[in-house]
Amino acid sequence: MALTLAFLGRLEDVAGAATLAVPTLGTIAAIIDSLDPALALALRDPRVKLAVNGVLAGERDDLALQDGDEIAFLPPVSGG
Amino acid sequence: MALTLAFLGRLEDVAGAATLAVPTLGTIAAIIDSLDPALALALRDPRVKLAVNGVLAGERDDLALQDGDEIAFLPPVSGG
Amino acid sequence: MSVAGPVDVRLLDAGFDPAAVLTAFAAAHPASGGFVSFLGQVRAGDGGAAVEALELRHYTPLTLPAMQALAATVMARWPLDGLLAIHRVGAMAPGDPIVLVAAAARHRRDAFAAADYAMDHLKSESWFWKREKVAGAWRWIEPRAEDFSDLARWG
Amino acid sequence: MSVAGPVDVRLLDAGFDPAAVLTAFAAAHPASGGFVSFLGQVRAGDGGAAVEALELRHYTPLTLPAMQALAATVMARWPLDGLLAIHRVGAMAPGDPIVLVAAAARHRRDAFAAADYAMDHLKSESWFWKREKVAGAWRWIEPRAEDFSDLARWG
Repeated sequence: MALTLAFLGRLEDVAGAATLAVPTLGTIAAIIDSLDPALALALRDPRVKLAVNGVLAGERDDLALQDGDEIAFLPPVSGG
Repeated sequence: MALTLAFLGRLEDVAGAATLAVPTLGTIAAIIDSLDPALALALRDPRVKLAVNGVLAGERDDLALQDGDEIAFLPPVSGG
Repeated sequence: MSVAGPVDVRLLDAGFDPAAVLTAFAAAHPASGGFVSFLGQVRAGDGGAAVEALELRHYTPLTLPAMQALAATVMARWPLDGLLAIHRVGAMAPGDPIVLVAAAARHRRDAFAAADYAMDHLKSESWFWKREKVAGAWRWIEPRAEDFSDLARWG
Repeated sequence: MSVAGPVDVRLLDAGFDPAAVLTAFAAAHPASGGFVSFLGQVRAGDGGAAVEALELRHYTPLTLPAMQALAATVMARWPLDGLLAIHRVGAMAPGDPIVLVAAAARHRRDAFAAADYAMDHLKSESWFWKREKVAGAWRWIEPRAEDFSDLARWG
């Protein structure tokens, strides 16, 4: 099993894909560290918010993650 | 020749007509005095504005009037 | 219904279709990102207070010229691409449109402020007199204190 | 296009007709005297900055639920008869409608405030990401400082 990472907005361009399957590492911090450095840098932008399984996550580095979870990275919005 | 008086809004009900032809008396005050007392009272309401020939008149009692003029009595508006 | 230039002010003695007007207005201003509109329609009313009919009277020499002057003031006060103001006169039934104001602008806030201002001034300063038929009897509508406080917001 | 109840919130991946929606909305609220609407459409742009296409992305688990929560907040804050919020996602061309918000109320000021508030929050707090194609190249749109100052007005 694995985790799914979802990249919204311009993060999709940086990631080169809308979603990415990654091994289930224990924390967000560990997952981000395992990614391409340019992508990791973009994801660590303090304006990027996280949602786990569709629920906004307040704390980003110490979430307990499980197989099948979807972690979405949400850059600043620009709607309407 | 004569003057035309135009009654807008509820003043039309008080006057019993939308317009009234009256002899050309010299001033608004004289014209109002010549009308039915109930109508005269309604026209003297300080909220009632006047227009002479389609132009709002600031002073009401001392306008110089001429044959053929139209004097409109405009009660408070309630549009939209 | 086509839209006449950046400023389109009309006094109508027959019904109109607000949706068709707004469609034409939006199409006439392709560079505008935002359109704010206000539509006033004859309220159905409730139970005993049900409005059976509404009549709006105007005074030809003043009413349309004053609406045109208001439109010019609004155009000068906000950067708009277009402004539309349509007002009915005559007899209307519940559900009939009475007034439609629409502002087209690059920036949303300008369109909101312009439409809001135009409505406040149409309501309290334009030359219209309204009467309603309720329970078979006509009564003239007096201006509301609220209309004047709305107006005072604009300084 | 019919209107679903007092609160009607939709996320659409295909075009819609704002005029038809507004007609249905007004008809659905006969007791309302006033309707305020905001329509945002894809701007044509000028010369070299002409927008050739616009794309809006959303995140399914968050976007529509957040719009519904916003609508509930607006309904609780002002006495409205109805509130409509329609937002496009996907690819759009100049002139296409992007967002339509409409508020129906007995009192004009409530409808203006509700539509204004809803738009400020849709613009700056809703889960949409926008990119534009200009001169053949796509670029992501960053939030504007103006969006946050608009939001701050509501305290």
